[in-house]
Amino acid sequence: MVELVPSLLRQELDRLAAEGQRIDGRGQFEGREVHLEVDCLYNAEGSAKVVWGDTIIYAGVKFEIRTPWPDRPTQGSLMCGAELRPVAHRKYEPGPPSPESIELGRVVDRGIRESGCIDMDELCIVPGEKVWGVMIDIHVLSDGGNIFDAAGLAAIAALRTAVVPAERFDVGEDHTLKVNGTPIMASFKRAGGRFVYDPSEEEELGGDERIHITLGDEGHLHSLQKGLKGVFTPDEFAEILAVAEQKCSELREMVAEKEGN
Amino acid sequence: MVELVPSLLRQELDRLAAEGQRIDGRGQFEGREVHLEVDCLYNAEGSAKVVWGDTIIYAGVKFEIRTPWPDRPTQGSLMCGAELRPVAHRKYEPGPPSPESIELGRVVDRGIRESGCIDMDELCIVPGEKVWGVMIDIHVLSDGGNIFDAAGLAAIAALRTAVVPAERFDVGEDHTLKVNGTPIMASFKRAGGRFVYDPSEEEELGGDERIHITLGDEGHLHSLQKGLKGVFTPDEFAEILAVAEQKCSELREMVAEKEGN
Amino acid sequence: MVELVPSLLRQELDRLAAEGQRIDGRGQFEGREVHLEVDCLYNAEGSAKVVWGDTIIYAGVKFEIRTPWPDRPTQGSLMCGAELRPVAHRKYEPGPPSPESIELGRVVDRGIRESGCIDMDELCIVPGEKVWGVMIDIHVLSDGGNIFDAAGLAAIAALRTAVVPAERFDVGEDHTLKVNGTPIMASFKRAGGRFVYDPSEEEELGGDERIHITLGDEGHLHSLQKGLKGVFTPDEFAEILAVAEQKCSELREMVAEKEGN
Amino acid sequence: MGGYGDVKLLREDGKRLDGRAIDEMRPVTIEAGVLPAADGSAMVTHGLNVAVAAVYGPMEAHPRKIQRQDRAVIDVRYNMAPFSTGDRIRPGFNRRSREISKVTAESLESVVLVERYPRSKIRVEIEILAAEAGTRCAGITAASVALADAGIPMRDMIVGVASGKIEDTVVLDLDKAEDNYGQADLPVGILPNTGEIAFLQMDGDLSIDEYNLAMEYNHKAAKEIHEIMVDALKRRYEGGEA
Amino acid sequence: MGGYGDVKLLREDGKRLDGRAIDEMRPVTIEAGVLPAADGSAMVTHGLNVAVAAVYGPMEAHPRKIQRQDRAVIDVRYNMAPFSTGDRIRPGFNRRSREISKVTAESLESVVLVERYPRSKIRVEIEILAAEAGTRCAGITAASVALADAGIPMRDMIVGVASGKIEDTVVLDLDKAEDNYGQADLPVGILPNTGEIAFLQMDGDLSIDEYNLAMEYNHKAAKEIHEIMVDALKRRYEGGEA
Amino acid sequence: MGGYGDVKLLREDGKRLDGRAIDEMRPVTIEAGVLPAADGSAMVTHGLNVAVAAVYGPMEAHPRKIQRQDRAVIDVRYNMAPFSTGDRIRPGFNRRSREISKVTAESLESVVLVERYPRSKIRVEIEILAAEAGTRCAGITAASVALADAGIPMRDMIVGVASGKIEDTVVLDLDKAEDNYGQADLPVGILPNTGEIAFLQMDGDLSIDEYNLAMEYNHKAAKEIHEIMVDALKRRYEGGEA
Repeated sequence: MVELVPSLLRQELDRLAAEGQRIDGRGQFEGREVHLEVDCLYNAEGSAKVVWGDTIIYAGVKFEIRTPWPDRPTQGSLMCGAELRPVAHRKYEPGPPSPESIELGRVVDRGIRESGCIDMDELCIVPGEKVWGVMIDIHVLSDGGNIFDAAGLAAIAALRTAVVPAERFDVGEDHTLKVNGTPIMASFKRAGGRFVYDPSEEEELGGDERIHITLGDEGHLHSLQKGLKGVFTPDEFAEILAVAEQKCSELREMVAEKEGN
Repeated sequence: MVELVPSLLRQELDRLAAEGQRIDGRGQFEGREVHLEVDCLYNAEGSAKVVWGDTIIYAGVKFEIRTPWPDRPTQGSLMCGAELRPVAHRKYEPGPPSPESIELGRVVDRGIRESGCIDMDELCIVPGEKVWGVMIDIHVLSDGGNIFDAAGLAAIAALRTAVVPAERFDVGEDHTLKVNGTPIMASFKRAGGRFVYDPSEEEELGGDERIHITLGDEGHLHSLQKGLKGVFTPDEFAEILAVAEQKCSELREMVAEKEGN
Repeated sequence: MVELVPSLLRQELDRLAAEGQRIDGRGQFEGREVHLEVDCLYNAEGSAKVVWGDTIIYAGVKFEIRTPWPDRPTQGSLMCGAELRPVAHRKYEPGPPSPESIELGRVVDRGIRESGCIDMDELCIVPGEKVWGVMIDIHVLSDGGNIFDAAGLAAIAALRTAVVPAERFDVGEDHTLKVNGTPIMASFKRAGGRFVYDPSEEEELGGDERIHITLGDEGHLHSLQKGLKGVFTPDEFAEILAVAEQKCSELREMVAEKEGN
Repeated sequence: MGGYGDVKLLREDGKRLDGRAIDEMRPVTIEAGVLPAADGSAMVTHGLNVAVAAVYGPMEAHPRKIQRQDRAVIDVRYNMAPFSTGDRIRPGFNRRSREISKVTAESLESVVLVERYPRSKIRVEIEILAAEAGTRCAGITAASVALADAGIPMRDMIVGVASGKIEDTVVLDLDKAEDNYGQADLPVGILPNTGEIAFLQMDGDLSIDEYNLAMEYNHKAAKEIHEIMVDALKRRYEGGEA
Repeated sequence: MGGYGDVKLLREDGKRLDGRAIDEMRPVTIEAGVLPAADGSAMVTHGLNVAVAAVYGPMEAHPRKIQRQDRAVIDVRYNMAPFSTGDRIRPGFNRRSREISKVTAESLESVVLVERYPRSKIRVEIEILAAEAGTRCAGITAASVALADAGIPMRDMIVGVASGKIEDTVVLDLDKAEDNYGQADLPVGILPNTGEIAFLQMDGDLSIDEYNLAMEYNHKAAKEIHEIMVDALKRRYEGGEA
Repeated sequence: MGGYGDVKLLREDGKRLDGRAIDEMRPVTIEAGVLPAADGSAMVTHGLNVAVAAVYGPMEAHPRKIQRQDRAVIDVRYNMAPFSTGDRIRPGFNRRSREISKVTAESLESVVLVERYPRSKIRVEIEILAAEAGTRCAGITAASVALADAGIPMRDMIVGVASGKIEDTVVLDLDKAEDNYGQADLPVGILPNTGEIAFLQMDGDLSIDEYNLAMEYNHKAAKEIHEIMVDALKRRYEGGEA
């Protein structure tokens, strides 16, 4: 009877939407409070902790030395993965990576990769022989809704504060990783029939499709993803895209501030 | 109660056998219509499509460059695998390779390998350094009975029309793969108490053991396999072996014709 | 209702303990009869069979040539693993390694490794290039209780009689593996409220926590492990530690005798 | 998107390397009812891509924990055959396939009248036999036709189409070279009757204006492909059972 | 079959490298009831091969979907110990072992009176401790004796035997070198009382005449091994419980 | 234990490399109720180690075969985050983590009043975010506090502590260098109220006397950490719900 709750919840979300309300009192495009902390974990070469409402996510960056692909001898590599482990919520079960965790990791990965903020040629140590592999791991500790945006924020913040551990690998001096841009994700969820920004846990349970938009510094699209059951119109998309531009700018500033620390 | 069907089906097969009939009107050693198409898939270096009654199977050949085993420095390798994916029938489930798919791949593999039609020394590029690995993948799209014979036919036809992609790997010019022979499989199933050639889906459901015989150009045995519950006598084997010789010759001619195209 | 048995069994073990008895008539710290056989399997470079009451365990040693880790260019490696396959008892199921089998392998591994009986530098063939990897596999064929002690005994006996197969790998002449010591495990189980040595199958079913103690030639501790539900006091530990010293000495002599053969 | 080389993808005459115009699609053929063992099936060729879809069901959903009291679940497996790509793909677990399977299933649930079949499961198997960029779109198209062929009621079909960007120019329907060396790809699933969107992914770099143009191309192509889908189903009904 | 070297396997006197005649088997010993924890068990040494089989059951078949209403299922696992071969075998999934397990189970189902135990399962565990060519046959023989030792009713036992071809000569019971460098191998499972065949595999190159001769050798050897099997069970019954 | 280098771990003044005395612990901080989604949670920093534990339940135990009629089962997962160590750890199966999870679960079952919740399951998730030697002990401490935070009744808490041996000297609470180059490690789980031991592992080389001294240090440290645990829970109760 788990499914009874979403059904009642759906009715409540419909009722609230009709009155222009949200279940936690926020406006349609109002986000929750976000706290960002960087450089917070021993052993990670870059790390960030994001507390986004009841959602808590860590991201950690590690480096390894790899042999480059023969057809790209000067290019390093970037990999971003996410784990939705059972620690994060009663609903997550142990086992091989779920489709949900794969989607989360890949959507964050594409946003960062496609923004071009990491120049793969900058990761070359010895052409054809040694390049850096950069690995960002997203670790969700508490899922209180909208883990996509929190994960994306943690990942780029960890990456932008990462130090390449060249000394440990005996290939030069440690240096800051060069990151040319701050791609930020904004996620929208259909709840009560209309799209809201930054869905809460209840809105995720009683809502329909999600749209994840990653924007770069110049406002260009770098990644789009629609998830879950539901369809949307071009007009709806145009509306949320405008909201995304504003939200991404605000969060980009937050990252910049933390880097200054 | 799935098992009720086979039980009634068994009775029907017994009744038909007593009258010298088969459930689809064929004679005891009469095969179904077979269509063979080769070189039908972009990206595969050799490919074949077999439509054998209601059974549809593709086989594709790919090449890779490998380091040879230290004790066989001039020898390449051949690998044949089969997937019985859920696309092929309601009865197949997703998951790791089933014993059925492993058996299918290995029986086809042995027939081709043991016929000696691929000279492993011909797959050498640079002794001790680079050899070709040839991989045949069998992809069953529709299981309408007797997938073994259809898979074996698709595999050898794909192999015999394969082109070694030397240019793509920068090791010379593309050239036809040398294949010295056309091993062909003939499968028999006990249905209604006696063996029939080329079992249909119903005969597989209501029958007993199968025997798979792979014969080379000269009529020699290269692979035998008995599968499923049941025993047979040496006399029964002698009878079906004679049938196999004729069936394999006919199919071998079909392959030769397609190569001519 | 499988759990009814342990409940009645527990009462019986309590009653027996109150009278200073054990279910098979042994004294509290009396072990079962142990038979050890070495060099008993073709293809294993070292092998041992232990029959310990109703428990039967084989251990086999294999060698491989590896590239050493860059930071330890002269050091070989040792690995000990255990499989609790379904052959050994009705209760074992097929599938990936169970926590029980992982614990068994790792506890035996630590006892041997930490005793220092294998000098990793002795496993060097060419510094930085080739070292020996020594692999001990424990194969439990019949679990009649106390598989830890039987596995530990089989492992060290197989190791102490192993021959390094240098000729097969073309790196010199075959020679006995140098093993400096004979670490031996002694296991205790709380049954009927007190600890007993060498628990039988029934005591394992109706008892509480286990303590595994591995002692080296000089009586030093090399590995400790507490398993299963239960707590113990420092005084209890002191008592069984004294028993362990005596039991390990006896078994160490048994190994020495077999080596003489 | 790759986008790392200096590969020319547009000719001097403004056409693409294979001679297509900026807003021209590769040739598409569709056949319904191609697999005798399936309840519904379709084969789509789109350029050199070959995608086959099989539908089984509705059938009982098991294990029971996947059952939904009020609707059918749609179980999609998108799979690339080992020989479908330049380098052979190892069979088995694959993160890309899992993601595409998930979002494809969710798209199809958006149009199938799943509430008609409570507690049941509809299996959709998409097999890519040959890949030349755009397989997820060809798979969605094939799945829609196979569902219709199986007689599963839908409120609309979904047409899989993609546009992208090469040499700073928005173009319809990237082929393999354009996908490898281009700047953006925008694959979508469009409901031909309403113009709504059931499937959306994008990666690369697109300004808002470029996005809008790419979507315009996509909507236009969706209409063309939809006609081919309808034709295939008509031929199937006229031809009777396979 | 390997068959790729110029290795001499027959001596000038017509004997084989280990001194056996063309139609001579390696020595075989069998002991029943060797594993206290099992319901039935046996150890077979055949040449240097060591195969142990344990039988558990009949027991309830679970999960329920493997149950058969009208008979017992036989669940066979053929497994090679990591130290049983020249190079160590990694524990776990293995295509060869899966195939042998499947066809061995099907052979045993052909002789066990499975209809006596509807909805139940009989577990047969075959462990190869040392391998010197011919392990699947030694495993089948061990499994037959273990089933008898467990008191499972059978309409006949199965004897595992193999013949093959080396240097164009048909020989009985290939040893390791003969298996590595020979031209064909024909392992079969024979019902000693009827001469019927429950297990059949073959690879390599055999003319029909060679096949017939190899089968003749196999039938002869099956009789010899059958006597050793019966002896082992007699000793076991006389000796009482292990 | 590594113990393979000639690394100096004790200074001339008898102190350790980081300035600690022989019997001095690294700094420990504990916070309860840190994860909003969990029923109970705690974060422990012990030196540079960071361990987080979440508790869910008691909840229905499924699949049913793991249920116990007379008590709750405790399902522990000890997991190291990929970025928690010097070299990245690949997510997934790991023998070390499985073993630690098993013995940690068994320890917690020794103190939780599991008989209060028949047929149920209590999930304990231990995540190591940063590792600097001693993570299993930090995990046990975190799990105890998280269980208390979740309101699960226990007859005592368990404090995770370790002593070891470096340069033939017994010391309390090995740090990373001491763990890498030391001679023995003795991690235990102590019930602070009774001094009983619920968790015990040890590897390396310890004489009986050395063992006794190491355990003396462990008992002393357990008292100190227990106070910090109690403080964390007090702050949590005073602060109300997170």
